[in-house]
Order: sequence, then C-alpha cells, then structure tokens
Amino acid sequence: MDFTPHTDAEVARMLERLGMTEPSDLFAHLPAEVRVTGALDLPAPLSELEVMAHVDALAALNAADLVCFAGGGIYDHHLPPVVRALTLRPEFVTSYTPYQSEVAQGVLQALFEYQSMISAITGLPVANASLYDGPTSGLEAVNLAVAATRRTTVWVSRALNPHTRAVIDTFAAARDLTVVEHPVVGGRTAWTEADPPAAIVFGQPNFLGVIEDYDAAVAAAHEAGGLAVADVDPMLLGILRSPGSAGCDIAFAEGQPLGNPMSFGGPVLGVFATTAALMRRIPGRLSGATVDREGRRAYTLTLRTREQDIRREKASSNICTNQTLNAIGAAVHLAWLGPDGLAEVGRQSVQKAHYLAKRLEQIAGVRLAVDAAFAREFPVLLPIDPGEVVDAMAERGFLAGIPLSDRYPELPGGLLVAATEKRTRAELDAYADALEEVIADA
Amino acid sequence: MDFTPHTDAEVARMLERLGMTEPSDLFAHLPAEVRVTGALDLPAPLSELEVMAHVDALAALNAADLVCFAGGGIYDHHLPPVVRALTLRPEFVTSYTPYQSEVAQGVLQALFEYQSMISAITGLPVANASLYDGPTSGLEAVNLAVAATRRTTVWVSRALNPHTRAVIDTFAAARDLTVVEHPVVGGRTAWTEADPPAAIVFGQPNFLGVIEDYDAAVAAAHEAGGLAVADVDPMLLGILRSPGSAGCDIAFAEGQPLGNPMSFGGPVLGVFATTAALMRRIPGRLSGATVDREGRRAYTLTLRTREQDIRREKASSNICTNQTLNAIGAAVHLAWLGPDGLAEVGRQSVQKAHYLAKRLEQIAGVRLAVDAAFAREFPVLLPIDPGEVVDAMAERGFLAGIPLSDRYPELPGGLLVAATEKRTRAELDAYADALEEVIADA
Amino acid sequence: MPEPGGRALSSPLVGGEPEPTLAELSAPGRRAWSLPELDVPARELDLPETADTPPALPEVSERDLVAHFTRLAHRNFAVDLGAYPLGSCTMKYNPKVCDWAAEHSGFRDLHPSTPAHLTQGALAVIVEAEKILCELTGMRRATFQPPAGAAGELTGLLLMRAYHGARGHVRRKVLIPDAAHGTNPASVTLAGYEAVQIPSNAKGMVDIEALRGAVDEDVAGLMLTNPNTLGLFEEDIVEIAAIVHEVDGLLYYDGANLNAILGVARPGDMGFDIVHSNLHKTFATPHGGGGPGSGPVAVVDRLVEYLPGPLASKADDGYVWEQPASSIGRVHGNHGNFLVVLRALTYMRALGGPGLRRVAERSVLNARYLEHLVADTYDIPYDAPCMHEFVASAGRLKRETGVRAMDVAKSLLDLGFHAPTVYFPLVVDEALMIEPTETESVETVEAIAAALVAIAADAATDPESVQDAPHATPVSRPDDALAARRPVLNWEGGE
Amino acid sequence: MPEPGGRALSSPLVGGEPEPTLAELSAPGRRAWSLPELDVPARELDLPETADTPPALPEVSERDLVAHFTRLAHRNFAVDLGAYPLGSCTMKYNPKVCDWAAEHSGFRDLHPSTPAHLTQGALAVIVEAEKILCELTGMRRATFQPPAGAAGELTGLLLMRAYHGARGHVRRKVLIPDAAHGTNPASVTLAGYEAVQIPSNAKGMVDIEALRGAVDEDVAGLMLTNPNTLGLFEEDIVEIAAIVHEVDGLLYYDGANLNAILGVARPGDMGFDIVHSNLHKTFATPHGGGGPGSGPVAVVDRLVEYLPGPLASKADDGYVWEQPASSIGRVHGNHGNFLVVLRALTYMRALGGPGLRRVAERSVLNARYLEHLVADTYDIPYDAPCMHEFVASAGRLKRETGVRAMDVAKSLLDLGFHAPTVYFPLVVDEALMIEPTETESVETVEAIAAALVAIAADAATDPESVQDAPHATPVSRPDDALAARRPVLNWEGGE
Ligand SMILES: Cc1ncc(COP(=O)(O)O)c(C=O)c1O
Ligand SMILES: Cc1ncc(COP(=O)(O)O)c(C=O)c1O
Repeated sequence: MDFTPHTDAEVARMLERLGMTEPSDLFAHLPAEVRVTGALDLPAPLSELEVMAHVDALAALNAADLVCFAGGGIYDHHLPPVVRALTLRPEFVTSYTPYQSEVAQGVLQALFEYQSMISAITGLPVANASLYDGPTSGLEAVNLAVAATRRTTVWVSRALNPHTRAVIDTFAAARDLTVVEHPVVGGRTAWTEADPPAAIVFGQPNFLGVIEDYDAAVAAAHEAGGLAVADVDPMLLGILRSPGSAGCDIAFAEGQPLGNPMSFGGPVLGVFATTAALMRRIPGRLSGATVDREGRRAYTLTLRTREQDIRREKASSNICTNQTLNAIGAAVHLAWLGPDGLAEVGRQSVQKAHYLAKRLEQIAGVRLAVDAAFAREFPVLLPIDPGEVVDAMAERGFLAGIPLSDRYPELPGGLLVAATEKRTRAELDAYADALEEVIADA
Repeated sequence: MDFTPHTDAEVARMLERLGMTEPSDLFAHLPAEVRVTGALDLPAPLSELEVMAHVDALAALNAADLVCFAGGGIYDHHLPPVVRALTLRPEFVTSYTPYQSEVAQGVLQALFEYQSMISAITGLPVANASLYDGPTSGLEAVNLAVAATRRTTVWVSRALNPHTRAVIDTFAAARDLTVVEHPVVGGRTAWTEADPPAAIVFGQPNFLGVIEDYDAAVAAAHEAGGLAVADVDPMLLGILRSPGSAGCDIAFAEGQPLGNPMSFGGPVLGVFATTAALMRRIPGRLSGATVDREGRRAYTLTLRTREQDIRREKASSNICTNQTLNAIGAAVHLAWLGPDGLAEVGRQSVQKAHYLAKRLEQIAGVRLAVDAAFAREFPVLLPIDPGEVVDAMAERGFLAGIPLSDRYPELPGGLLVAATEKRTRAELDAYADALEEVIADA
Repeated sequence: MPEPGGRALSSPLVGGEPEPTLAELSAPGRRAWSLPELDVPARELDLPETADTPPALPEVSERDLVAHFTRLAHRNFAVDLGAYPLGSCTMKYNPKVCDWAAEHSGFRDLHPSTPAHLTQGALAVIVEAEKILCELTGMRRATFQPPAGAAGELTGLLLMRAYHGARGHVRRKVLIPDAAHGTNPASVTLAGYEAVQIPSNAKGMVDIEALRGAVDEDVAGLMLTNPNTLGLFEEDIVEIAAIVHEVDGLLYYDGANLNAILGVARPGDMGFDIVHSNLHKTFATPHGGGGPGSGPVAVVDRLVEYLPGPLASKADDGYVWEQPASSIGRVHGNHGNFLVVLRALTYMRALGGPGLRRVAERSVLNARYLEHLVADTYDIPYDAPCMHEFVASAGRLKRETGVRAMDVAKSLLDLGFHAPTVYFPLVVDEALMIEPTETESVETVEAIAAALVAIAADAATDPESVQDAPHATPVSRPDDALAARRPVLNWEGGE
Repeated sequence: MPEPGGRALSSPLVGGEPEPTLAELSAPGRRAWSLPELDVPARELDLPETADTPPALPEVSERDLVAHFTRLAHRNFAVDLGAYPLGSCTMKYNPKVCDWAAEHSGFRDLHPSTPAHLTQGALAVIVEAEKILCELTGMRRATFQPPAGAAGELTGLLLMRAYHGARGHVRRKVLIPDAAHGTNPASVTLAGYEAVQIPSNAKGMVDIEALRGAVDEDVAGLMLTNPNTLGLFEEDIVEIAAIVHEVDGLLYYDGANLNAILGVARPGDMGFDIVHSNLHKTFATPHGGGGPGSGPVAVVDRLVEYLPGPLASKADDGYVWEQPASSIGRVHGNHGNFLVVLRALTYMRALGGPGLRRVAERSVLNARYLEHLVADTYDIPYDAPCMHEFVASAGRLKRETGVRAMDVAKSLLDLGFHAPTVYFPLVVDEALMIEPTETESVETVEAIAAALVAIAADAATDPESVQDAPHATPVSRPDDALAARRPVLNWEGGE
C-alpha cells in the first residue's frame, strides 16, 4: 500500500521547482558515509488484503477467547458498545494534544470531565489528564513524593502490585532511592519502623485482593512525615471508601477497567489524583475551565509551568504524550455507569469472587492463601504447579489466573483468581468443575 | 435495557401538568375493547450483556466463515476498512431522508456523488439515489417501461437472475402483465418473435455468468419498439462495455458488491440508471446541485414531482425510504477503487473464475454447463446432486456455489460457481481438490 | 510565490465553506486502491463486449477520501447530534448495541444462498422477531421480505388481490383517508387498484358516513394509519372495521405510527387483517440518511397462505424455509433487509415486554406534554388528545405575521433542533407535525417548546429575519426551483 | 407556557454554542447503565472500608451521553478533517486498515498475563516490528515497553547509567543541544543526571567547539535529534559521534524526526548507540488527542544486555519471553502500548521497504516545496536545506506589523488548517515550525503556502483583525492566564 498522494508527474513538477531531478537529490547534502546505499533488509510491500490476511493469521495464534479469571490490574469487565463507539470517534482518535484550544474544545472538555469524574471517585480534588498506566503512575507518585519531601526512602507494601514495584525499583536504582518493603501479615501489610519515608505505597485492595486498613497506612505515613499513596482498583470505588476520604495524599490506579479493552496490557491508562496542596507538583496535563475573549465558556491546558516543554529540566515530570484517548474511554464509561452502575459493578464482582472462592475451597487440596477480607480477587493454594494448572485450564477454555509462586515463594502453589460482573454463574461453576478435574487428573 | 430518560419523578411531574396520575391515563380515550388488558406473551427484558450473549449464541449457529464461491448477485469482494469506517459515520447512519437540505448537505452531496459515479460506470446520465436491491429494481424497470410504452408485455431472458424474475412475476400477476420468456441457446439468450414488448430484460452477464450480445438484445428491443433493460454486474463495469454505450435505455444492478458486506442478502442496494429522455419517469430520489440564497453551491432533492409524497397515486413509484446508507458505501468504495481499481477487480475476478473453471474441468465427471464466453461466474455440471455437494463442501470449509437444478431442470447436476479478486490461488486449488474428493467419496 | 488567499479545501468547524466534489479532488494517476498482484497465470481470454478504457471515476488518495467524507459528515445533522422531532418518522435514539449486532461477522458475512442448516442463527433471528411482532400486532404470521414501509404496503395490497382473486372476483378499489401518507395511494396504483379517498371529519378522523357511502362489493379494502397522521387515535376503529368487513373487504394497517400503541393496543384487536411495521421507526433501527429500513408485513390467519415465500419456521429438527401454499411470490431478492431485522430483534429483546410498553407510554407522554406547552402559541386544529405526535398549525401565525410553517421549521434549525415535518398531512393548513419520541428528556422537550414559542414571538416583532432563516447553517434555502428547472444530477451535468 | 428562548443544549452545525457538561446534563435517578441481575446468591460480606454512598458521578441517559460526546467530537479538529502541519508531530494520515488491526478481537481481548504459548501471535507482532525497526535504525535489539517518546528517553538514559555503572563510574552529566525538545532535559533530570546545554552554531547545528569543550569523563552521553528540531540534518554528525565516543560517552537518538530519513539514512550508521522511535509519528499511529503513543528503544550490541525485560524472541519452538542478562528492569506494567505496536507493524508491512523510503522522500519533498513557496514571505533563519519540516520566523512580520507567530497560527485556523507549532525551538525568534507530512497532496501544500502568504498580506493591511484571529472557531483565545490564576480543574471547581 502507499498512502502518499503524489503522482510521478507531480513529484517531477515539484522537484523541478526546486531545481532537482531525482528524489535522491533531496538528500544530496547528507554526508555520504551515512546515506544508505544498498537495499535494506525489509519486507516487500503488501496489499491491503495481504496485510489483513497476515494480521488474521497472527491473531489466530492467540487464545483471546479464553474465559478470563486473570486480573492483577487488567480485568475483563463488560465494555458497552456505546463506550467504544464514542471513544473511537475519529475526531478524538486523529487529533493531537489540544494545544490549539480553539479547535480542540472537544478533547479539552472530555478531559475536563474525565478529571472531574476521577476526582469524584478518588475523593481527591486534583486529577490529571492521564499517565501511561498504573505501574508508571506509581513511579510518578514516588518521584512527586521525593521532590515534595526531599527524602530518598520509600516504603512499599510487599503486597503492592509486583509490576508497580518493579517499575519503582527500576527508577529507584537509577536515583539511588532506598525502597523499604513492609511485610504482609495475614494478607494485610504490617507497617513497621524504618527510616522516615517520602511516601508509603500500598494497594487498596492489595495485589492479593485483600482490603488494607486505610487508617493504619495513612497514620504510618503521616506520623513519619511522608505521603500516603494508594494504588486503587477503580471498579471498586463505587462501594469502597475513596482514598481521599481516607486521608491519602495521592491515589493512582491502573485505569484499564474504565472503558478500555484488556489490549494485552496496553494501551491502558494511569489514573492519578492528589490534594490541592500538591496541585503544582502533579505530573502530566491538566485541562482547566476558563472563558474566551467573548466571555464564552472555554477549556484550555493549564498550570503548564509544571510541564517539560515550558519548565524543561525543572519540570515535575518528563511526560508529554499521555493516554488521552484511553482517558476519554474512561470518561464515557464512568458516565455510562453513573454512581449506581459503578457500585453495582463493584458489588457483583465482589459477590462473584466470593461465590467462586467458596466453590474452590470445596475442591480437595485447594485452600485460600489468605484469611482476610478480600474484594474481587483472591489467592488460592493449589496442590500442583499453578503454571501447569493454567495450561490445563486453558485447554478447557479458561484463563485460570496469575501464578504467584515466582513472586511470592512464601505462597507455594499460589494462583491469583479474579472475578468481574461479567462472569456468569455458569462460568464460575464450570471453572470450579474444570479445576477439580485438572487437579484430579494430575 | 431502557432507553427512555424519564425518571419516575419526571413522569409524575409531566403527568401532573397534564392533569393525570397514571401513564395509562394517556390512553384512557382509547375504546376499551381495543386496549390490551392482560399481559402480552413477550420476552422479559435483557441487560446489555445478556442481549449480546444472545446475539453471539445465534451467530454461532451460522457458518459465516465458509470460503465463499457463491454469487448470483451477492459476492464476497474485498471490502476495505476505510469504506466501512466512512459509511458508518453516525451522521450518515442516524439521519433521516435529507428533506431539510440546510442540515443535510453531507448526505445530499454523498448521494450526488454516488449518482455521478453510477452514471460514469453505466454510461447513462440519470442515476437515482438507490432502490431496495437488484430484483426490486427489475420490477421498477418494468413498471417504468409499462408506463412509458403503455404496453403490457415484457420479454425476459430465461437466463435473467431467477430472483429478479420472481419479483417481476409477482408484480406481473397482480398487474396482468404478460411475461414472455426467451430461451437460452449455447449460454446466451435467443431473442425470438413475440408480442411487442414494453421492455426486454436480460442480465449482462446473465445468471449463468455468460456475456450476452448487447447489440442483439438492444436491436430486438428497439425494433419491437420496447426499452432495452440490462441487469448488470457493477464489479465488471471497469472492463466491460457500459450498458449506456451499448444503447440500453435502462440499466439496473444488484449493488451489494459496491461497498457492502453480503449481509445475508440485505440491506444491499438497487442501482438504477436511465437516459435523459426517461428522466422524469425515473423512480426514487434524485439529489441535484443548485445554489443557495447566497449563491453558495448547495444540493437538494429534486424533480420531486415524480414522488409519492407530492404526486400520490400518480407517482412514478411508491418508494420512499430507500437504501441511502448502502449507496453511500457504494460511493466511498467506487471512489476508493477509481477507474483502475475497478478494472483490476474485474480483471482479477474474471481471471480467477477461468483458472478455477479449468481446474474443475479436469475433475472426472465434471464439465462446464455452457460453451460460451463467461466472465466471473460459471455453471458446472456435477455427477452427483449439487445440494449434497454443497453440504459436503461446507464441511470442508467452502460455500461451493448455488445449485441450479431446481430452477434449470435442463441443467441436471448444475452448480453455479463464482470467483472474486479476493479468492487466492491457494483457495481456488483447495476448492478444486475438495470437490474432487467429494465426488470421489460419493 | 503562490497567490495569496489559499484556504483549506473545506473548513471543518469553520462551516460555510462548500466541500469540493470528488471530481474536483481527483488527479490523474492518484490512487487509494490496493490489491494483491494476480496470483494465477493471466490468460488471454478475449471476451466479447469489453471496454477499451475504464469509466471516468475520480482518482483520489485514501487520505483525501477520508477527509472528504468526514467533512461531509460534519455537514449533516443526525439523531446522534441532537433532537429530531420530525413527525411521522419516529427519530428516536438508535442504540449502539444494535449497531454492534449488525456488525457481527457471524451475520454480516453470510451469503444469502447458504443452506438453512448452515444459517440456523439467521433463521432464528427472523422467527424470534416474527413471534414478537405478531404478538404486538395481534397477527398470525409475518414476512420480513419488504425492505421498507412502502414495499410492505405493496405486499399487503398484493395479498388483498390474491385473497379476493381466490374468491373469484379481484376488486378494483382501495379506500384511503385524505390524510394518508403519500406512499399509500402510490402503492395502491402500483398494485393495480384505484385509490378512493375518504374525507376526514371535523374531529380529524375517518368520516364514518363517507366510508359507508364508499364501501361496496368492488372495494378490496381500506388502508389506515392508527393513530392517524394527525397523531389521533381513530375512535371509531371498531365500527370502521365492521363496515369494511361487511363486504369482505380487508383492513390494512400502516404501521408507521405503531410506536404510539406498542403493548397498549393491537391492530389485530381493532379488526385489522394486514399490518406493516416500520422497524426503522418503532424498533429503533437507524434511518441511514434515507434508508435502509424494513417493512415486515404481518397478517391474520386466513391470509397466511398468500404470504411471500419463503418463510422461516421452526420445525422439530431446527429452522426451515417454507413456501406458503398460495404464495404471491417474492417481493425481495433475498430475505429482506435482514441486518435491520437483527437490529430490531436486539432492541426488542433488550426492552422486553415492559420496555416495549414503556415506549408507547413515554412517546405519548412527551408528545402530549409538548403539545400542552405550545398550545397557547400555535393552533391545535383538532381537540382530541394526541398520541405520540401532534400536528400544530402555523395558519394564524401566517395570517398575523406572514411567517409560514416552513419559516418556523428553518428557524428551529438555527436553534439546533431538527425541523418538524411540514405541510403534511395536507388536511391541515400550514401543518407542523411534531414527534419528540420517547428517548428525549423532559429538558429537551421543554427546550423545543420554548424554541417554538420564541420563534412565534420573533415572528411578531421581526418577521423578515424569521423568513430568512436559517442563518447559522452551512447553506440556506437552496434554490429548489432552479434545481428542478435545470437538473444537475451528476458532475457531468456541469456547474 | 414555557419562557421563550429555548434552544438545543448545544447546536451542532451551528457552532458557537458551548456544550453543557455531563454534570449539567445529569438528573437524579436517570441512567444509561444496564447489567444482569446478580446470578449468584448474594451473601452478607460486611467488608471493611466500604463507602456509605457511591461517588457523585453524573446520571445521564445513553441517548444524552451519545449526543454529548458526538457534539464534543464536532468541536475538535483532526487529521481526518484536514491538513495538520504541526511541526515535530508528524500528523500524517492514520490508515483505517491499522484501526481495523487494533480492533481485532484476537489481540484486543488478550489479557497480558496469558502465557507465551497462548499468545504466539502477539509475540510475533513484537518480534516482527523489532526486526524492521532495528533494520531501519541500524540497531541490534529493541524494547517496546516505553509507551511514548519521553518514556523512551528515560529508558535510554537509564541504559546509559547501567552501562557506565557496569564500568565502575556512573557519570553525572548528559549533553543536549539548546534546540532540544523539552522532554530531553526533563528526562535527563528524572534519570538523575544534570543536563548540560550545547549551543547551536550560526548554521542551526551543534557547535562542535562548544561540544568539544563540554565533553569530559563525567559526560554519560549526548541526546540528539537528527534532523534536529530546526528540520536540519546535522552535517557534522559523524564527527560529533567521534567526540562523544572518545570519552566512552553514549549517543542517544531522539527519533521524533525519523520520518525524514526512513530508509535513507540510519542513526546506527551515524554512530548513535540508543534510538527511540515515536510510532505515533513515523509509523502513522494516531495521536488520540494526546496519546496513546509508543516509544520503543533500540540499541547497539553492547547495550542489549541492559534492556528492560522481558524481550520477545524467536526460539526454535516458537516465540518466548527472555530477560536480558543485566536488565535495568521494567519501565511499563506490561508490554508497552501493544496495540499501537500492532498498528505500526500493520503500517510497516503494508508499505514495505520501498514504501518506507518513499515516506522520507515525499515528506522531505513536501516540506522543501512548502518552504520554497513561503520563503519570500517569512524569514528562513538558516539557509541549509530543510528535511521533513522547516522553521520559519515571523520576526520580521512582528517588527513591521506587530503580528506575531501566534496570530499567524490562529489565522490559519480560520482558513481551515491546523496551526503549525509555534515558539519552538526557542532558538528561533517567533518560530513557526511547519511539517506538512508526506500524505498531503501538492494542492494542499500549495493551499497552505497561499494561506500563509495571505495572512502576511492581511497583517500589512489590517493587523488588528489578524491579531484577533481566530474568528470562525467555536471559541477564540481562551484566557490562559485566568485558567492558571484560578484553576478550575473539575465540576466542583465551580463556574
Ligand atoms: C404514515 C407513513 N406511511 C408510510 C410510510 C412509508 O414508509 P417507508 O418510508 O419505510 O417506505 C411513512 C414513512 O415516512 C409514513 O410516515
Ligand atoms: C523532538 C521530540 N522529542 C521528544 C518528544 C516526546 O515524545 P512523546 O510526546 O511521545 O513523549 C517529542 C514529541 O512531541 C518531540 O517532538
């Protein structure tokens, strides 16, 4: 395929105007030694039919139709067709960052509404227009806290999402930050003594699905003079206390469940919100309401002096391109759900997780790995290797969950299982029966 | 699901303004004997997830993924994603007939361009904004001819698409028209003597895929004082003579291959074009160019006095709602193809049909049913029942074609096989091998 | 150096600018198309009737093609953009879940000649939709072949012919009220009948006496819309049916207004024998800028044998196609606008019994409420309570200010609403036919009312500006007379 | 009777009208959501940390939700609507076939924790894209974890740290030209380095002497965009590389401008060690109103061991995930913006080798031609031939008429084009950074030129009106100062 409109005659005419004859003349001023001479080892062009056949062929190698019980931040919730239809409007999809506000009011208002709804569910007044994903938002939270407190120690829960932990570790190594891990006792984090932290970072619910004690975490942070940072599950914010109301200084989240398909983990979005006090330190873009020359309501990117293009090396973050389209998807989905819909999704996901947990407990050799209140995800201990279980369950049409053993050796045979409102009772029962079979066959 | 926005409080408030208390009060003036009292036998409401699951379940009962060698007017051509993306713009999808031209310039111009491109490929200056499908367009052609000539006899080729023939027969029976069928000799229609016709109607290519003799048909029509009406294959108009240049008075077509999926046969569109002389008799809507009050270029529905809403019982047709969205799809597709693309689709479809025919001829017991120049579709004679062949081929992943025997007893074991540019050589070979196998196993 | 004054080919957001035609965007040799190389050995075929050169289609890049049609879309109002109170058209919200269903490859990619045992899901869709439609209309069986309402009318009239033909005497006349939609008389003629008009009485309903006078042995039947095109329920419907049935005439129900009585009253219970429904109205399938629609025809027991074939039916071993005993034959090349039926079924199943009845209740509530809000400003010619729509008259406004119904309609466009249907039905002077539909909120209904009131006020103070409306649209009052006098129907047509 | 003056909540096609917020469209108890009844026995769980009431989200109908976001879309310019010559952003046409690929359920519905043997197609996408990207850039291996360019920069800088750390001395400084994009210095700081600015010389290129002066054993590396942000190819690139390599510093290539040299010149051949590409620029993936993007980082042999893991690799028995020996660890929660990579691969495979080179040739041709057409009207600060974009200065215009670069940009909006990038790079006074991209036709390029010339002409005759631009957009010159002084970042924030 070729998406350039130029005909040979047009190319010739344009080159002539420039006093040239060959397209290669356009590059004549490049040093000879850096110009490609021979042909590169690149594939031949494909027609549209051929490239579509290729994509179909590759897609056929993926088991995308497994009934999904995996979570860990990415969940298989019901994604209403209306959310996709509106999010994929080409005016949103094919526009750039809304710097020219006169012709970008659509994206700017959509982001303003996204921010408003994120503030509503997190209970924190300042939400940005999205970051890359949950884990990189954790990095930004730590970076913010380090700058705000001038401290170089960070406390993290052992039950923090391991991918978030990994991204923080990558960053910490480069910045010589000390990451102090706090143990999990009975499924919840036990905050012990340590050097005063810039922040303490925990999941709510934590990675094992267990609901942490907000007051304990917030108290631990504030008593030590650090920021309380919660990694929340957005789909549970219709039924759980908001991190803001619990006293957290920063809340971030893997935003995928809000209006985005699982997408093999990307593009998704990072949700990030904080207090008014930290407003001028928040990373990323902010859409703000103002008025135009004629006094008409208008939106514009604001508090820009935090950003890299203005502040350069002093910027609060290096982020430029973010996940705007995914944030628009989240906004449409949140508006579709409304308060009651969000609460119902949370309620049903939790009920189904507990129903499934009860079913699995009845399987010989299977037991819950934690004895604490979990929400919509929980770890089970299996009598056989979870990796093999996942493979065997896949043959029966299920994505069984996420094996825990490599990250949590203290949970041998551990498998993390998640439920959403989308899983029917029939699927939950079939899953339990299949698991029983798999274990029996082993 | 419920798409009404009213809350109970709002309903109560509105009813109160109307001096009512119950929604049923709105219907109090209906005669009691016609009011539904008990509950009707209707299904319970479904949530979005449930209704989607139901549609998925029904879809799973269809073999929509068979590699398609069936034609008969509906063909499996390559449908570029860009065509669907533009055709399904909600501004086109959710608007009504463009009577209020000020807010319908988009649809009006799209239809104007559709008409322009239909005129370009048919060689006839007056194309309407679409009819329902190919066969019903045949009915409209006959109706036009009957009105224009005040004659009640119609000549049709035996090789006219049987569904078109059936729709014409339905209409003819009601209107006491005489339909004279002309035989097929050596694959082509032999126009013999008969009562002077209002029109002679033939397929180009005909239903057996054979290219008819334009001059013979047009001469037969005009010598008898009737109109020459051709049912054409739009995907071949890049390589075949246009009906207009061949002297036809009316050309119609099943327009599905232009920008529309096969859709189990509907919605598709009827392409209809005629001469300037017959302009004021053409059925359906016409988008015309004009200027607005400020002299700006504008489009509007024109020559409306032909239509039912103005002319009522004297209208040239009863059509109101047509297939506008399908016509927009056709316009986008024709513009994507351009002259060379349309010619290439035709060329490749024909070459592949002939390659396949040669392959099939080599199968023991199989031979071509006609010995005449065919284009992209051809009839083969099989040693076993074509219906059984279709079933057996389906098990091998192919939709083998359309059995002919019930409509053409003179072709026992007849199967109509079609090719498009989309069929790869591998598919053509696999089809031939599978057919050989099926016949051998029989 | 270029001449000053360049601007984008067309200016989205900026409006006003005409969009060039594809012909104007075309450049020789430019292309969007992409196909694989021919992968079979090319043979010399020398076919007859080949063309020397391909037709003169435009040559544009895919990029320009996309921009062109996207800009055209931005020059079109639609339900997805705002309120569309277009009388008789039922421009309700078209649920996106139904779009999803219609794009399902399991249906979208089916060839119509695929045998029944390989398309059980498609047949099931038709059978399910038929069952619900028959229950809602009080009929026995239905055909989904008619692709629109008018096609349904023709089908129904051919059924009348077949019915009377079987009884030895094909009758000549079909009765229609003077307020009937244009497709009714046009279909009557197309079916070979003579249309006989029945006047409406002072209440805006069928004049019973006139009907009695017109009914005789040569009357094949009566076509009626109920609620009628004035939005009024024919109060004498039972008697009307009796009068027609007395001479063994058949009653045809034009279902364009079925929305008003969904689950509340059934044509079958009123005495109708043949009912067409507009799925693109009552069952929320989108109008597509003028189509596709779907006009299934349902009938009572004694007409089932004449229905077009094949019909999808449930047998013990699955779904099958059946040919009715004395079928009138085909009225569509395949199975009608099947994907539209699939959309409608998705809608029917989503709403279910209670939801379908709610459609009637709330469409009537919105219309009755809107009528109430504007009744002091515009004349309501008949005082019967309206159903899902009402017809107001701008007659007084015209006499007092010179502002006509069309001017009111155009002014609504400036205020961001689509216009109502105007000058229909013909029995009302300066008719404004207004149908808010059930999916508009009370705020929207009140805003439409306030707009209509504001326009009347402007008409009193500044009639010229109302008569010049619309002011804010890309074009204003295209010259229809010129278009008809010198028809330009394609690029070749000059300009 | 309602108050006169009602109008649609917002007026599509009519423009001007502000669109209400979802909060303003909300009514208590209204709903769009629809879920099945809970189908498992509900249990009393009394969980800790539950909320008494759900959050204050808006309550709107699906119909209003659709109209709201559709109207918002109509208030936004986009590539699909017209030309978007926004410098440094490569706003080329985004092929619809790539949208199709990204919506393919075989990829879209994959959970990232699905084992490799069940996601072979997804791994193949990454491996194929990596191979093509490495061949185009002259690198050895690449990671697709970085979700955008800036993330790629941070990743590259962390690779520098790891490289030097392994050699015993983590260096402190990273050099960047003064014309560098803001993300470069910001990333340098984030990575714990000190950013040292290298001035550009009179030719708009890196000042070699200044570079020599700045290079020492404490310099970790140099970040460079080539062609640079002025659209000029750094003629001394080979020498620059030598200077940095002399002290074992690493050369980082910011791939934002890779479009200009695709298949024509390779960063690897210029001496670069680390290369990030912006798939959302060079490889035609849409910008989504600001994201998502994808910023894969490719490196030379000796840096492969430090890459973030896991990397997708081809083994004999299929595709596997591998952890590089001394990996810096994760820089994304999963595999980066995978569906964006899929789009890019679809584009790469469609174009193939010749098509990719054509991208460079025609993007440079369009830019060079456009520069030529406006060179008499606007100052071109440096006389080297431009590559895929060029920076013009409105400095003279400002001195002579008072019309500034921003005014020129806003005037272009009135003419239906998107504005160029303005006031960047900082080294040019009143900079207008213009990048037409290769998918615009010669007619469009000439129209943009004519528009720029026309604006300059208007500036001479009627500067005020140019300074008041835009006149035809829904809003004009929103008060940014007010927005920053009294931030209103959500509905609660008042208004
Ligand atoms: C009352 C009435 N009858 C019949 C029709 C014709 O239906 P269709 O346009 O689907 O052919 C309409 C359509 O507007 C109508 O309003
Ligand atoms: C030269 C240059 N470098 C880096 C970036 C940052 O890339 P991203 O926005 O993908 O983070 C940009 C984006 O505009 C750029 O133009």
